[in-house]
Amino acid sequence: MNTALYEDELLFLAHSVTLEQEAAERLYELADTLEVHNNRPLHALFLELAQLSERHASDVLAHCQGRQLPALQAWEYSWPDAESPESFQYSQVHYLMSAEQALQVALEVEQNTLGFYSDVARRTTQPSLRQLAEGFAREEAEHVKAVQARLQALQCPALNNLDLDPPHSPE
Amino acid sequence: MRNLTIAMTGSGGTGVVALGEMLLRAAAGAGYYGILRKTFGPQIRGGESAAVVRLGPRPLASFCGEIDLLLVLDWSHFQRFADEIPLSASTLIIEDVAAGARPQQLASELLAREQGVQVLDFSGLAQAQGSAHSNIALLGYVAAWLGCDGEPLQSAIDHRLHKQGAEVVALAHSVARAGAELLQQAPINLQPPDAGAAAESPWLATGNQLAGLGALEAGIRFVAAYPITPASDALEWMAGRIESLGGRLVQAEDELAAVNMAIGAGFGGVPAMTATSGPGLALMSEAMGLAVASETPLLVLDVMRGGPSTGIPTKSEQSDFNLAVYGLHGDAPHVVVAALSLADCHYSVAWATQLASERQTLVLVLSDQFLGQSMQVLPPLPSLPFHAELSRASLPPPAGADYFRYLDTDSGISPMALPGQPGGEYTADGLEHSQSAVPSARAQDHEQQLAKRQRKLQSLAASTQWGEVSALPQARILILCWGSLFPVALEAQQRLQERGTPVTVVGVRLLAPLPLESLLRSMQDMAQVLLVEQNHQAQFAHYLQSQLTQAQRAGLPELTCYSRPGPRLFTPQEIMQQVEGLPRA
Amino acid sequence: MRNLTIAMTGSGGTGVVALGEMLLRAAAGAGYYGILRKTFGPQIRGGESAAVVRLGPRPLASFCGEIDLLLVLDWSHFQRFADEIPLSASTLIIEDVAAGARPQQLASELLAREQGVQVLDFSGLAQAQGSAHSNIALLGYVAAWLGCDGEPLQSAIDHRLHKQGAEVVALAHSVARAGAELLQQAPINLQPPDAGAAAESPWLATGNQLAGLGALEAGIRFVAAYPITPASDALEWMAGRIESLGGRLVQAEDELAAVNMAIGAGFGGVPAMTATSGPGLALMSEAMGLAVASETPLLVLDVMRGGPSTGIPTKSEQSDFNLAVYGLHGDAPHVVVAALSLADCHYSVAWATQLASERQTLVLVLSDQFLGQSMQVLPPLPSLPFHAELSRASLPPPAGADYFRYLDTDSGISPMALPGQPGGEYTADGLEHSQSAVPSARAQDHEQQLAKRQRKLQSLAASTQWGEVSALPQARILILCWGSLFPVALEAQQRLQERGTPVTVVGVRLLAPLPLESLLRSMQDMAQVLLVEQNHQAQFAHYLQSQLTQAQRAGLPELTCYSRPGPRLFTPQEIMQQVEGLPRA
Amino acid sequence: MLKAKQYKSGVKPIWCPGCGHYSVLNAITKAFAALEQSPEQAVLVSGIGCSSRLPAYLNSYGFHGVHGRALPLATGLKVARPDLNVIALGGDGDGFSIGGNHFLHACRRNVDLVYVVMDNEVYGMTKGQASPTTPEHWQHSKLTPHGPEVRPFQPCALALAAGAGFIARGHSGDPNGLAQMLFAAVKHPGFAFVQVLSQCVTFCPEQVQWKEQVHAESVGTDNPAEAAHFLHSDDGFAKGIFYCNPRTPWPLPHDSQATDLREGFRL
Amino acid sequence: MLKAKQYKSGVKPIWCPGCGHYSVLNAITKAFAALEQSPEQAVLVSGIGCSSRLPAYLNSYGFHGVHGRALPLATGLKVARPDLNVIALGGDGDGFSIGGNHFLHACRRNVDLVYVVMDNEVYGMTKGQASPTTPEHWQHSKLTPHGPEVRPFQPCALALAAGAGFIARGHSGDPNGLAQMLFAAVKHPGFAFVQVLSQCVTFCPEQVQWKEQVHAESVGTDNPAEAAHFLHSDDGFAKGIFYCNPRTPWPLPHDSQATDLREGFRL
Ligand SMILES: Cc1ncc(C[n+]2csc(CCOP(=O)(O)OP(=O)(O)O)c2C)c(N)n1
Ligand SMILES: Cc1ncc(C[n+]2csc(CCOP(=O)(O)OP(=O)(O)O)c2C)c(N)n1
Ligand code: SF4
Ligand code: SF4
Ligand SMILES: [Mg+2]
Ligand SMILES: [Mg+2]
Repeated sequence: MNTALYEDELLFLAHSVTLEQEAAERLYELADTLEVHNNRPLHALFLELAQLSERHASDVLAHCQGRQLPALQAWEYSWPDAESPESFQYSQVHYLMSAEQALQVALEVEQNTLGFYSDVARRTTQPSLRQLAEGFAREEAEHVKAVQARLQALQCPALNNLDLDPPHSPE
Repeated sequence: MRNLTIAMTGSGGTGVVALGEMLLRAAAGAGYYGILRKTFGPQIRGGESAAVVRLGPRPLASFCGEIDLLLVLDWSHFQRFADEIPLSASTLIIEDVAAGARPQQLASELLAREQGVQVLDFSGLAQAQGSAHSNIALLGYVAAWLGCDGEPLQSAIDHRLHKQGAEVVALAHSVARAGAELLQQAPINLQPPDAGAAAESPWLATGNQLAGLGALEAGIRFVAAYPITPASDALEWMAGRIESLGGRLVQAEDELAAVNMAIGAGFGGVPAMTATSGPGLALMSEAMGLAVASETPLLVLDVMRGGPSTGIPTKSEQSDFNLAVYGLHGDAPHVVVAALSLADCHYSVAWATQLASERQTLVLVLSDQFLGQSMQVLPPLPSLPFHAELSRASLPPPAGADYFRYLDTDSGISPMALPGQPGGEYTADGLEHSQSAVPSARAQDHEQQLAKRQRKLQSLAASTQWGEVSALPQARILILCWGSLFPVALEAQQRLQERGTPVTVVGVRLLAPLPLESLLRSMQDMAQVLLVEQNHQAQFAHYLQSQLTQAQRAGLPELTCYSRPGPRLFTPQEIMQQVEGLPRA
Repeated sequence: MRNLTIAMTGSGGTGVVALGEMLLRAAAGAGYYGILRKTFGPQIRGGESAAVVRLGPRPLASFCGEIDLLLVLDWSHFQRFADEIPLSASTLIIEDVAAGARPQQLASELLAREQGVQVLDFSGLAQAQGSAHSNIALLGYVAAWLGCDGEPLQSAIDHRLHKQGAEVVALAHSVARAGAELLQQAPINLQPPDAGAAAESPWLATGNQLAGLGALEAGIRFVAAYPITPASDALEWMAGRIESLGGRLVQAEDELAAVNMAIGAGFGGVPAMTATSGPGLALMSEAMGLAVASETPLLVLDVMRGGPSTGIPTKSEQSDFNLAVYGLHGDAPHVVVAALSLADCHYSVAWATQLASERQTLVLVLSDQFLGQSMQVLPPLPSLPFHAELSRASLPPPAGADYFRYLDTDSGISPMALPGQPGGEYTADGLEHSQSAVPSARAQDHEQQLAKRQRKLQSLAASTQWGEVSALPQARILILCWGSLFPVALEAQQRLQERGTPVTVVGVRLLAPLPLESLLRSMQDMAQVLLVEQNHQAQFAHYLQSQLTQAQRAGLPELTCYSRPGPRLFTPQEIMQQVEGLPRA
Repeated sequence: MLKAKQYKSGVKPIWCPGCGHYSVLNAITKAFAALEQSPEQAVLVSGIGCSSRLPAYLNSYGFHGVHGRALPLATGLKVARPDLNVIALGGDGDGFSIGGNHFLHACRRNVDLVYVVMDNEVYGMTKGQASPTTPEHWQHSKLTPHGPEVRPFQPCALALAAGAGFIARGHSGDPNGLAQMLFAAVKHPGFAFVQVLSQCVTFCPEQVQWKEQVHAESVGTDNPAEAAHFLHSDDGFAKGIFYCNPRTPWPLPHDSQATDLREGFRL
Repeated sequence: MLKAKQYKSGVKPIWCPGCGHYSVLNAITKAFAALEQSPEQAVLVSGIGCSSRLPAYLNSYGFHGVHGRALPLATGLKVARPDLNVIALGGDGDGFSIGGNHFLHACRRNVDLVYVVMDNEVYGMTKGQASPTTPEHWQHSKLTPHGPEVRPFQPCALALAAGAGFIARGHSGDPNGLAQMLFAAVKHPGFAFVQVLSQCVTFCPEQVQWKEQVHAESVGTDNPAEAAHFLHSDDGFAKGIFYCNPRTPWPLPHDSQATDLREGFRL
């Protein structure tokens, strides 16, 4: 991981903006996907999560007002993993996914993000950057709680949901 | 004799396809005959899907336009099936509470109907038992109404779920039971179809499987495969069985390889085939010509789908006729056979297997997505007298004597030596050749071989297998069709008779060489001939015209052609409408 | 108006083919028109070979059955050409002393003829000058007889040999002179053909070259090539020229690649083609369907040879008709054009080039080995009004507006955007699609697009280019033909008229969609129609029948079909014989 | 300048949720954003398969051709229209089974194209039969119940032997790295081959484990013998640009004067 | 026991005098003699080309198929009739251009066949166009007047990358050496590929020089990485068995009990 991120506030902000925007984009995309695959509850859930992410993104953007963020190519970001921590990995999605499974992944994602912000806050030597990162981390901790709350609120016991329908061959 | 058609819709994942299959199996267990058709959206999984099951006391080989009962697990994108599940004012609709919003356009129509929509809580029933499978609850409910919710239903569930373990099966049984019990509180306001006395252990099979059975039983011992919808499952069915017969299936790198592999095996004396659909058949054209010129037995099964090009891969159409009959370069006579029903996939393919070996040439069998992928309950099929074994007559003389691989015999069939036979050595060739298999560009050799290759097929036109005739004595109207439209036409015939219009139906099995005399005989005393087929250009109709002399044609009754493309299923109703629209003679 | 046919035979190394070419060129220089055909044994080099040159005062586009003069450098395997060089009692034969033994069977016949065999020492003449080229001596001798042994002969020799250096050329000139001088001592007992006033700088060309010219002049700027006899030389001719026009030729790895490359270029808006023969055409079938479904302009030239399979690659036949017209899977209407003469290779290909772009589809041009590889002296061809440039009408609307690539227009032709145009972005597809180019399996979209693709071709049937009619006012017999048989039929017409039997000849250029109205009009007042074609199965004749309604057919005169395969050249004589054998109406 | 997501068309993918191909789609849009690609100047050309459905999901031009023929289609287009950015793509079945010959010859011919193969070691679209890259003993297809029992195809080693000048392997789990690779591939003059491990969750759910198996390699060399050595000992999960050795793309320019086409016909 | 010449049929070759293919024919008869091959148990399968005319010149069974498809034809035959000795053969155009895909997949599939390619770097039969192995700057074809301008195909390197277990190169100028190679190739279990430099005197007269250029190499190894290294630095004129690494040929035997085909249809 590129350590410049720990010292450069603008670079950090660029990361934060992208992280939240990509999260929103990905969640919208998943919502679309599940809509195409007729998983209506999950379509709705992902839409909701996407809207939430979009709000986070505009919150972060608010911090950048008037500042010229560096323009980075997709691969110039320094994420701890291959993708930004807010990104749902495609391979974690299934067409018969339950709300519980989706929220579990969402939780993991929020926790990763929290980890990302906390890590920057811990490592930076710049006080203003630390303050910023700690602020983001606090907000993120709220998200984590929110997702946890939603998970708990899920009343439904896990149902046996074997996939009975065979895949089909369109071409 | 009451038949009934039940449609089920939902999205993939709601198990509507599984529902259809289990329902058909359970019904079969209780003495029903029936047929099942599945339909999907473009997604590989989880797309909107539908199953249509038709049940009745006699074997059913076709569908009809009327839906009697519609079971809805999920309304999403129901509109996409509008063509395939046409609702009428009398369609009874039962929906699950969780089925979601009714399609806007439909909603108002539904409310205005005489029959309302019955909403029941199948998902609740399932959930109460810890299961997400509202389809199983629904299955129990409908099975109870059909009277097959006892052992037949249980074994249908077992058959489908036994690989998932005892717990899953037990849960399903109990959800189904809950569904069945619901019938008492919420009876279905429709009389169930009549059940018959189904045959001793009836069969459940798709046309593709039966094609595979016909091939293996008639002696196919080599299959070259390249997957393509809707032919793959015929290949897959054989893949699991051919080795136990001492044969082999090779998955080829493409269709060019597949067809050439089959030719190689055929040259070696091992009855061989490949199966494909339109795009693959097009790729095989060049090598099919090689089979013709080199006189190598070759069986190709074409399970037709919507064309042209990639077209509509999952829907049925009869539009590869032209390619199958005419699609080789040069003068390349060969045999084309069309399967006339699901059961006839067995018969046609078995016959074709024998023909390929017997006539040492390319035999193409046309099936289609409807035949190939629909599933039918049918009486056990008889064993057939067809076998690919080369007759002794076609062996070469003993070593030493002169052997002419391409000898110009009266029958047109020449003795075919097989590698390993001493004295029979020759080089098979796609170049024009003399009788002794040496390449030749001479007019005399060319004309001799062209004529020989045509002659050896001509006698086929008189074979009793040329087609099926369902004649009614007073009929003055003939419905002429080929392939999968035959059962549809038969049903139209029956209904027309009920309305007082007797018609005769002819289904042509042998498309090339065309059994012209038989056809002329069947048209002879008719006032009208209606030709039906499922493609845009009326391909068979034009072919038929092309084969008639001016005099023959002049002697014929008026020939009307009703031809339209897929993907809409052909129904008896539309044929009846055509018959009723014919100018009175 | 005397034409004369001179045949030359020898083995590969005796230079008999070069002799034929130089003779034609020299004769052309002296005001003769003529046509040359070469024939080879199966060897690549040194095999027996023959050249046939026909000369006369007017453009000659066909051969006839009679050989007036046979020049023999080598008798080896003469029998192999028996079909192509039929001798008659009046054939004058001149042989070189070193020609070897006369073929046994022939020898006795020759001795019994009225005309003897004149033996001359051409090899001696050549050897006397230190040359092995008896053919050049023979060339001088015949040229002198034709009266073209001056400048025309010299420049023909120069044209042929200049790359070999001045010494070789000089020696050839002097050997030729010696040959010419021999004529004084040994005159040819035959009157030379009439020379005419040939056009100002006549052309010498093969049909393949003229096809290439038509393509490039009409705007083809991309060629994908895979070599195959007899199409390769069309490709080779273009290869040397297309770059100077800013275009490109790619040698592909196979025909599948070739046709797809051409489709790719056509999608990019660059007029594109490929050329092949039967086996290659068969391989292209699948992708040709893609051009139809995706509505991409594509021109495919099929130079037909003997079939089926590898068949007789070096001989002419019209047996790819079925494959060309019917050989695609699904309902795939497309255009098929046949070149009616060598010169018409230019016209037909140029027209086809325009059609492909204009109708956004596959246009197949049928030529054959006879047209493609014969060499003709002909008047310079006019520039043609055909060009592939897309008309403005087919451009998409400006960015922002809704753009439907597959819009269902009245004409059936939809606006075609080209990559690079903003606002026109779409994905071309072989899957069935909606007007907006999105894949669709709905019946309504399928029917709409099928109908649109057919409709956009229908108006073509009325185009003035549909065919050529050579009518005689009192004719009551029609000779109907297509492709390379047209010039043969024209010659039959002329000879029949001389014998007092006026006939009308129609050559069909547009095979699909079939110009039925024009055809019916031409048959209207006839008592008899004779259809001639060069294949075994009477492919066009059957097609024609298939397109006629019962009523149309009933109204027609009797239709007789004379159809036979290659490799024998079709002659005016055999057509005349057929006409004379027609039952008198 | 467009953002990545602005390169998408409105058409919603039919891919199964979880399919690796989504991520390839995103990587392409990211590479396009970085390239400042104008949509109308790019053409995506594909064959048939789940992966080959991709072109419709971008707002560039596209051609969804027939099975196995993406490369010749793309070759014809690029040679005829050198001004366009032409990207061929498809699946392992499309590219290595039926399309294998075109793959070899495209590597040799070196036209300035990018070829992306979304390799899921299976025929997704036709319900999970073995493809050339399927492991020898994978027994989940009814067509080959004992497994293909044939050695898997080595796309990168073959590309090298066939003469490709740019050879890379990416993973759908790393769309940013993949975007970077695609960026480099587009910039590379001549034919550039990118194999992408892109899981099929429906027929090979085991492939979600790939993210644990891939490992980045920085072998990038321009020496064919070295690259051959590496690729012949590769475990199939190395990720990176393995070989990059640019040469002038085909077609080479030639001097050619205007010719009178009719000249040669005159006597 | 038959002598070499007793394996010839009476049909006289149409090849040009001086053509390298004569010598390949002789080498085959010599190998047959050494193998004590009974003629009726051998089948020679070819495509189209001068080289592909060979089967008719032997008194074994033969199949002169269509262009480029010798290998699938041979594969079908051998799988169906494992008792036969099946030898596929043809030219460089037939095998590497139109037949390239089958070549790759035959190498992978490892059916017990021998495949002999008579490589003259040209399409002889169709009058001398460039083939995949034609040198980049060979300008003697009218179809490619500037030369193919494409790197020649490396048959042995590709065979290796594709998974062939026996890879050798011979020269028509050395029919005895070639006979020995063919003998070894027939004995090798699984797919064996033999490239033969076989001059076309008509369209590439320069190839008569090959006899000065070939040099014997005794690299024979069973290590793919080593072989790859060698073949990627090869000048194309090395002669010898480069790689030999037998594995069990396809199809592998399976236990399979007799099945009642009709069983599964009963309810
Ligand atoms: C000529 C032809 N043969 C076969 C098919 C059937 N087919 C469609 S897609 C496909 C395989 C696709 O596999 P792959 O390219 O790996 O793509 P994936 O679906 O795995 O992304 C096949 C065999 C076809 N459409 N056309
Ligand atoms: C489908 C098809 N395409 C093209 C041809 C024409 N053709 C015949 S042989 C040949 C090339 C032969 O070259 P090669 O295999 O190298 O054999 P050689 O003659 O050099 O021995 C070609 C292109 C054909 N017969 N069939
Ligand atoms: S079947 Fe496999 S490859 Fe196709 S969309 Fe689904 S996951 Fe992707
Ligand atoms: S053309 Fe070449 S390959 Fe063909 S026979 Fe002659 S020398 Fe041999
Ligand atoms: Mg795949
Ligand atoms: Mg060669």
